[in-house]
Amino acid sequence: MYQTTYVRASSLAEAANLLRDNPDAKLISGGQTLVPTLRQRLARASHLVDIVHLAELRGLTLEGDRVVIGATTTHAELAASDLVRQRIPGLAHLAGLIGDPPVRHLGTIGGSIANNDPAADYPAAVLALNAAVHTSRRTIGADDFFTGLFETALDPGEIVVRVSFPIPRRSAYEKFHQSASRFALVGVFVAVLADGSIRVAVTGAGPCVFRATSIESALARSFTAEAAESAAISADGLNSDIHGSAEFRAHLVPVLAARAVAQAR
Amino acid sequence: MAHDGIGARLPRKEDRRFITGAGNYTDDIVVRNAAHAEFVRSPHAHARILRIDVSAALRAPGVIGVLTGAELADDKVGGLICGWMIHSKDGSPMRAAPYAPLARDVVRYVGNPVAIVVAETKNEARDAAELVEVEYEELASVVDPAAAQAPGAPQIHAEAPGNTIYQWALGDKGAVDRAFAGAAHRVEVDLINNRLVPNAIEPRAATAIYDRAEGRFTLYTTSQNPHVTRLVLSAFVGLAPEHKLRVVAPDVGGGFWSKIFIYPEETVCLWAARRLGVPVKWAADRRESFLADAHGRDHVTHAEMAFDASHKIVGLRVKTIANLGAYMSTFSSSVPTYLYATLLSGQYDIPAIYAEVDAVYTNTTPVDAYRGAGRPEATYVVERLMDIAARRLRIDAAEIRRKNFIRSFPHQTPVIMNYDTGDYEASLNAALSAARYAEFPARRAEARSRGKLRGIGLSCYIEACGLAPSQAVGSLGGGVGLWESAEVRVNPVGTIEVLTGSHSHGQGHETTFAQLVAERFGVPTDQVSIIHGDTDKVQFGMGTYGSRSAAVGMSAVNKALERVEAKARRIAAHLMEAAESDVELKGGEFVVAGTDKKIAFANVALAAYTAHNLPPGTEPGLKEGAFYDPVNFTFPAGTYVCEVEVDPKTGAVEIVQFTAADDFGTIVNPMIVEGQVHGGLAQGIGQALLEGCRYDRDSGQLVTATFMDYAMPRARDLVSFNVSTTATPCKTNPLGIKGCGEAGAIGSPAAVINAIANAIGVERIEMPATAQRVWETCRAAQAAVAAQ
Amino acid sequence: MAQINVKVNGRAVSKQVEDRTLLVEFLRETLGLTGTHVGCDTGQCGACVVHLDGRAVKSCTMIAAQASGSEITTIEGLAKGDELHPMQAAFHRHHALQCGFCTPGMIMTAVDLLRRIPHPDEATIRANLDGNLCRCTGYHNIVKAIAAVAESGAGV
Amino acid sequence: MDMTGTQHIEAPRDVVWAALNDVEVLRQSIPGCQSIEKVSDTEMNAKVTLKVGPVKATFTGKVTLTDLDPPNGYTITGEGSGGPAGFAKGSAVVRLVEDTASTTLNYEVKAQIGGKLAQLGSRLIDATAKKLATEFFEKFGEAVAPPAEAAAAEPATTEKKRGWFRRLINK
Repeated sequence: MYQTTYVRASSLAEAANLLRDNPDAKLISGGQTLVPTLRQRLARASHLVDIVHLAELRGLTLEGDRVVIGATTTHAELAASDLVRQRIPGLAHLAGLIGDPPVRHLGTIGGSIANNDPAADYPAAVLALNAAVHTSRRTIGADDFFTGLFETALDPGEIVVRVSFPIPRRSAYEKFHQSASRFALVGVFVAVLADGSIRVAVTGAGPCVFRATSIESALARSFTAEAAESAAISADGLNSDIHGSAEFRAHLVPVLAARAVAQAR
Repeated sequence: MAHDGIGARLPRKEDRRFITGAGNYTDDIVVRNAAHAEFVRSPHAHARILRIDVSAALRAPGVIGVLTGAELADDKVGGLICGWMIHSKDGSPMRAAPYAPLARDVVRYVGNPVAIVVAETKNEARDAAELVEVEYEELASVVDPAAAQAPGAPQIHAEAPGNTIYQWALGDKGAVDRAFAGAAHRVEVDLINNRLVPNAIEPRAATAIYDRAEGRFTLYTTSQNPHVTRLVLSAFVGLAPEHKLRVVAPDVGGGFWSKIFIYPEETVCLWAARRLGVPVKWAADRRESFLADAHGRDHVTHAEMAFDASHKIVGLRVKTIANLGAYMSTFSSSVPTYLYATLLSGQYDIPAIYAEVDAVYTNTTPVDAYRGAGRPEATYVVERLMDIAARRLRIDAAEIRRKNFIRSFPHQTPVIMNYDTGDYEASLNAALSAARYAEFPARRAEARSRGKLRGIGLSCYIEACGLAPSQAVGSLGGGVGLWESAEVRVNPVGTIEVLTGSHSHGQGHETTFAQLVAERFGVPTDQVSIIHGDTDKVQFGMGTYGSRSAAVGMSAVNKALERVEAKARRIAAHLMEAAESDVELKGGEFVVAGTDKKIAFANVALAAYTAHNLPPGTEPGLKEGAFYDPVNFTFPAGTYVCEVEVDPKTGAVEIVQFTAADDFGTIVNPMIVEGQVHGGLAQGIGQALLEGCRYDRDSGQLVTATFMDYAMPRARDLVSFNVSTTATPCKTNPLGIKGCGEAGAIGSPAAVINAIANAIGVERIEMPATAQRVWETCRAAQAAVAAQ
Repeated sequence: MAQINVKVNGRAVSKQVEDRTLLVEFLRETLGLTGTHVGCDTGQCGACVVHLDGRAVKSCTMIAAQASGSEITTIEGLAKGDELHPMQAAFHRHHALQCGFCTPGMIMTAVDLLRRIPHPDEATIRANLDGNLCRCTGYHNIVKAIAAVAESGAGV
Repeated sequence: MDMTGTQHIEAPRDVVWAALNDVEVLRQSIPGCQSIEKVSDTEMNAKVTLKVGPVKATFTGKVTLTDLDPPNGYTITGEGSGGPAGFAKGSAVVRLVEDTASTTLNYEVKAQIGGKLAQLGSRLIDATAKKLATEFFEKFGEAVAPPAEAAAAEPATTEKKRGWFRRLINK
């Protein structure tokens, strides 16, 4: 790791100021992606601004018809939360599939969605559930949040504060693990929202999480595993690497969607 | 007294330090004023070094020195060696090119060390290493062994035209040709034995110290054979004569052969410690382990088997290209030859075998032995062929094997080996019954109702262990003898220290070797300590690999124990005024047969040291040494049965049952032996399902250089194994031990692949059988069925 | 430089280290607690697992400064004097270790598992070892040892 | 990794060809370009900073133009060393097809990375190369023929950022 200066932010404003004044400063919450990257010297951080201790980023609450999750909520906390398990079982299940237990004890939802790794799990839930991302400056809808490979709508210095999930009628997540990293080779989140609309989000398969509209339409006609599995996904533009070709990923999307439909509750 | 001799399931004596965090691994050792090393490595697969500028690095904070191949050459530090001479078919010696610890003119693989940076702290060394500027002129590279010999392929070493190191052959070509000509059936297969990275969880590390006053080096290092390391560094690299070089291998976190070889990094650290006048400490990070530890396997093979009308094998023909990487590592030449082709007879009576092996250089990390070393590759060839033959000839996979088993011993194969003993039918029957083989069809049908394809696969492996009779090794080109040494020191109070040239890095020698002493002398194991891994303590040894420690190392201990016992008996007889021939050692006491006269072993020891009353002409003390040179290899063998379920929609393979029935001869500690089998199985199953080292064909870049891309078997990838043993004690060593360390890795890949092929109903699927590969195979199989 | 105030194995420790110091480096190099190991650089192998405020974490995937203010338990702090923790005893009894290098992290993960899930089935045990690699044992006896502790109810 | 793509540009072929040889246009088009200096008509020295997620590396190297076939196309090659991170190479064979007042630019890209980047980032090579190539030709298209409506009217929106991968996924 290169030299850096660690700062434990005492407020969101202080963190934002540090980021504004130091273009090479980086936020650190769980650090489960950032620290290995820094260890490999693939990035430098003039400052590491730790926001994990900020009270305003904590919390896991029911607010009307939404579950609101503080940005520094760890995967383990979310997976174990009775509230989430009861209201959005697919989300709790997803959180319990991320990484491994020690990673889940530190990794946070805010860090994960801000990083927007193409194979991360959370983006699929945020997009499928049509969550709202509340930042230090504004609220960004899920459809607008994830913009590309490791890219989000977040502006420099903008910090994710909490993520607000509307409680769906049903949800489920199916993940096909990449066998080495245990990231998603393909992950499919299926949600039936309160208004009955169906959203299917796919991670791992493309350069960025995306909605599988062909599966959504098929499920709108018939919310069955067979309908999901019969929908075709084109391999064009999907990821291809040593772990899976674009064709294999394209094939897995409807297969996993069908399994998610069967699991959805 | 609890039985803790041979055969006892004794929990390990060494465990306590490991479970409490008190282990003493190389990187745990603190040396005052030690500086830290970082290696600058080639980012290119093949390039000419035009210029190295170390000036900026030298100015960086904390830097003590930056050294390159030029300085290494100035100091006349020799190159690394490959210690086994192989001759080609035409009689010419293998074309081994020089292997400089730091590349000077040309780099030949990604990760090839170019310079060492030594600084006060690890981070300073890493900071400074980034400031070493190396200008390269990129050259074309080749990483695929099958492409390395092609006309126009990039030339890696001037010494090896066509990148061919040797073209070796074993067996009677004419006999095989005749057998094939007259055969009723022939089957053939093309196989790739996938390249693996050993990945012991402890990365390699070294701490090198030079004592200027004494002119003496000490090297703490992650080694499976410290004496061989010392021998090579002394006699070939020429860093110091042996008496001026102490090599210590403390607790070592797994090896699987990868910590046998004498590598550039340890060598350079030792030299840098003298040149820079500071102790130098280095520990690889995992990415470096991927780049710099010798890889394993990497064979491309075409094999054919011929059968007569009654399904008896009449001939086997094998052609293999073995990738040895960019330089020839310590034992690399022997792996695809004498550790491979000599096992191609498997458990079968095959009258004629002919194997040709071409070894090639490529622009990849050097390849050497990895758990099993040649024998897994041989088993894979034979057992894949047997399965394909069973399928083609429409007979049961177990039956075709049974029909061809060797049934009388000793058995001379057409490929050098002489099997002393075995009962292959017994292990096959044990495995089939434990695996409920007969009931498999019902399980398959049940799985089908769940949409899963269930398959079962067998593998009847044999290996040659107990490496190895020195004279035989020498006649085949080996540069060293493969005996083992031991010394037994009985202290005046009767406690015993056993010094062995074997090295434990997980095998549990501190327990099993003590069990041997307990067995012979009736001394509790807690009064025995096993000392190993330090050239200042143990006079010489050949180390631990090839499942040799029990069969060879323990036989040496046994020999020394016999000598101790003989002297102790002489003293005991004298003390009890009895004839030596009437005195026997029983339960820790010497007794005079037919009388109640007895004396405790400890009292005899005390008498030996007080020396007040010894038989005339007897020297004081009780300490004996021995060297044991095996007269033959040992031949562990067994049958593995793997059962899988394939999800045809995703290609996911689940191992649902794995059964092993092994014949290891005499077993010292069944608990430890089972552990060895479990670990070997995990590595073999890993090879079959998950692990595959990949280079980019165009650029020669290593693209599986972390655990993010190289899939290591995890707990959830495996099942609880169903292991058992049958026994035909080895006839060529005094303890009847055959060895157990590698069997799991040798026998299992074929069992897994045979099971998957059986599930899908195809002949061929490559390792690793990843989800994508399995899915594609399922799809092709379905398409083929649909087309019919 | 960062000021690190932590309680390690019950002992308060206060040290200044470079900000870039990893927690595992702090434990091994600054405090000499070499029972915690480093087996990879990408957070997969789990040889470095320690407990941070009672939860298993990878000490190589955290800088020491992040841990300041916390309580840390390493493998060295698990036994009560000469009395082994039940998980340590089970690893010994069931031969759940060979080379011992992954063992400290494996034991710390196993203890954490049984604190969260006192009675896991075999599949749950295996799934909870996703973050710990062992190259020697094939996990067979590790799973057995953890199951035995769970059965005895002595896990916590 | 290999990929092909097409960029439609509302400008005549001669204008596009000239822009392909214009250092200033290249500077605006190369993603993360910090500086570019002309050494000759066909060779430039460049410094480029690439950021992919948490990874950030600065490459110094050169851009060369070969197989010049005015005004039909050329091959543009960039190769640079990212110091300890490794190195990256990319080339694009560019063919211009005139279509009355506009031009269709077809490209065929090859990319390669080496050293630490390849060892650690193999899963991202393809996606990153596609992203960079698409960005390069999009920016190039915009530089040659800015969209008709005033660019200022459109804020730096999410929609715009989404452009490149939407096109790739196009679901």
